Amino acid sequence: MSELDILFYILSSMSVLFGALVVLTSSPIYSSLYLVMSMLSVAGIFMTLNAPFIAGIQIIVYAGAVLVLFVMVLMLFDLKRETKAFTKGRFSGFLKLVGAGLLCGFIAGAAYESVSLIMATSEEIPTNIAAAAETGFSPTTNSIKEISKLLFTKYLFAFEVLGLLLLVVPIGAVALSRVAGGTHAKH
Amino acid sequence: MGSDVFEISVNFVKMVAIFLLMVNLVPMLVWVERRGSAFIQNRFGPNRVGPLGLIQLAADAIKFLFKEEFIPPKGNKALFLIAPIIALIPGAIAFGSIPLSVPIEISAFEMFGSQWGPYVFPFQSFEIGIGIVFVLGVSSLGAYSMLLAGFGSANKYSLYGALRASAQMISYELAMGLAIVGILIVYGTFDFAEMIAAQQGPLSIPLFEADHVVNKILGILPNWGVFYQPVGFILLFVSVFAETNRLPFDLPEAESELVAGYHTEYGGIKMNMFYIGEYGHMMVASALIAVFYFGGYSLGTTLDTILVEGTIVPNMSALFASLLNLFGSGWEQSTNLINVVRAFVFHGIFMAKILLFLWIFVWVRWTLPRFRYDQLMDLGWKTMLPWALANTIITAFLMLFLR
Amino acid sequence: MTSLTPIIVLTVFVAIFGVGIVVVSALLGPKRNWTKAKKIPYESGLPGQERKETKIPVKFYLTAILFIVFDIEVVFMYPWALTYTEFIDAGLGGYIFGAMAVFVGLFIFGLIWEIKSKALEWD
Amino acid sequence: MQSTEALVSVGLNHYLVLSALLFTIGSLGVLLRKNMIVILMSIELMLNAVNISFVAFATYLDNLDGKIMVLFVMTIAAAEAAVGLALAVNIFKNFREVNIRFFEHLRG
Repeated sequence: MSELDILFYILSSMSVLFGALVVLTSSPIYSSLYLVMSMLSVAGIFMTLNAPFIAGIQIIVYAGAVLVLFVMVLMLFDLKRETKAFTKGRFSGFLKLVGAGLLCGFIAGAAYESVSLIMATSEEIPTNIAAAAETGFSPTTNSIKEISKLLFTKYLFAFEVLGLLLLVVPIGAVALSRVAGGTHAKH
Repeated sequence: MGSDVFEISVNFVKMVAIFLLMVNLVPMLVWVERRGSAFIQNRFGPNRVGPLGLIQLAADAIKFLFKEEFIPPKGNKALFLIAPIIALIPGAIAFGSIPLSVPIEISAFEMFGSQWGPYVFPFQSFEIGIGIVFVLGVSSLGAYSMLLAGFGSANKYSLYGALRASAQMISYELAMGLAIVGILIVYGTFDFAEMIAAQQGPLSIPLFEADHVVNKILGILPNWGVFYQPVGFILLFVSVFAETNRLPFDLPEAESELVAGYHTEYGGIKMNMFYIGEYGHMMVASALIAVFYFGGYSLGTTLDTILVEGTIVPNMSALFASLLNLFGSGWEQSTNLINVVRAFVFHGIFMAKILLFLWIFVWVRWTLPRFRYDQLMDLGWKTMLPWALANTIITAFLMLFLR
Repeated sequence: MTSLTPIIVLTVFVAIFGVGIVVVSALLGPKRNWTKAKKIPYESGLPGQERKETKIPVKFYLTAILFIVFDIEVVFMYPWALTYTEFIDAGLGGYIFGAMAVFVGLFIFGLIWEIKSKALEWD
Repeated sequence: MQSTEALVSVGLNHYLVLSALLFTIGSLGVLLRKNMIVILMSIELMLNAVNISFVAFATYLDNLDGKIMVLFVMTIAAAEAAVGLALAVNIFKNFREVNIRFFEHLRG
């Protein structure tokens, strides 16, 4: 049980616990705060996966920007505790539960099949990074620079399309607020 | 945290020491603020309790502990209590990731009958490869403590103040991020220690050869970042004032406008924790400015050599050695002591720079008037952001040729 | 590899430190029963303005949305700035500058559109 | 499953099971909850689960494409959350209520 494994078990149980609390709590303010905690523990999991840059970006983008918007909007709505938080339809509720269970089974099965599939094709992959470090199969060292080099050579087109998308989103959001009944509608 | 017991314990003690350094610096800063404002306004400031009012710090701290515990009845009790604790965490973690001095190399030594191997202790709470990205991400978490404080206390003025404060904080984070992009172009690394190492040596433009007259004149100045990124420095300096809600950007907490904003309903030690959070952010901000633009814990090569090879470190380590000789013998030749003393000398330099910038925070607060809220937001979106973009593009364009 | 345990240990330590202070101050502080005036929220002395349905302006969310979009564009500039000098050394200076010029051009166009459409006006 | 040793040392399977778990919690949230904003939050949770499996595969198969895809997924998620919340604010402003029951009132 190396230090990495203990970290993984702590962080993954935290993220699953807070993720479940996001869905189960009835008052939305608490669920958004649990989501912040779940995002931070997922950022910790990225750290144990030897991807510190992705963890930093996750903290800046998700925990620092997106969820601040969620908490701000929820405070503006000031919703009190919802009584019927879950859909009340008995039959439709049951149908949804069965659907969700099936989905969970499919995903878990796919996960196991894909790993053994990958094992079969490529050569033996050490199942643990710490073990990998000893056997010389060291993961890419300073991977932050390799990520950006790859980003600007192989994925340049996707990068430019994302710039376009990030242009469309604010224009759409402002147009939404301009529409009749919107917050900034021209009256 | 370390391989054997000695390393883990030293790392833990170092982490607690750096956090307590930050927490204990806060009453000292409050004292500097009160005496500084008195000095600026031509009056005395606290000087009754102890010499120059220094015991005033302890008196304030203890007084805060004995204040009554007040929780607004209609407010959300849990969020009201969590908010001050969340205000502490981002400042402490960001301050812990900044290297305060050169790492200390301890060669193998023998103690308590067993041999302890060589160690290298980085002079910071934890070493993190992605310095800047981590500090930026953690400091953007500060907005949550404001939002929760505003929402927890059922007072609509404090909710309004919390929304305004966090809207101001996030809109100045953009200009801060772009100023840091300018720094990244020049240094090409996220790690603080590599940045400080890149700022060694005399200032010189690679376009001309070394002994050219231009390089001779510039050679006097140390190779600091402020000469490469002057506009970036101004941008970061201004946006740091807005990040920490300091004057002239502290409208959300202004007494006259918004009844002291999101911490209206707080009193006693919880109010004090918001101050610790705010001053912690100020310390992180001044440490960042010192690392990016003013060479962090180094003073440029000429002065460093005087410090290390020259007179200061050898004399001080001789002084310490004579003191330590009272306990054991043979401390003179031990390189460990010299390494430790050198680390603390460089730490002194870095703290001097941090205190200089903290004094500038206090100085600006008591001289400049306060912005109106729409002026404040217009400055953030309509002037700072375009300037930051222009700075990034021009830096990139010049780097194409100066490289 | 940047180890994560010191960060978690420091967070837990700071959280315990904070909770400890609050608990100590709660124990040490005097216990008084609060008068009615103390209970109503503090509005700098004006008595009882607490209307039932507090009308809070909703337009703060627009700043937060614009912040998310522009923050992502700043975050995408971090990897670019990191390897900018290495691309120049490899002789691809114009290529990398052109790539980011397009991206920043869209950024500036979005920003100018926001300013012109008065989305950021504060009454 | 390999020998119990796999249980002890964390391998690719553990990250995939974790991402599967988070994904199902997110999809349950979308299916069962009525409040539009909580649905948006559980979509964020699902996208986070996808990110975990991307990075896990990128680390264990030692190529960086997975980490770049994570950057793109984050951008899309943030853009979607921004527009989704703009819609939610408009609906709240008109109907003073954010539950899904009201969506059938929207014409068209």
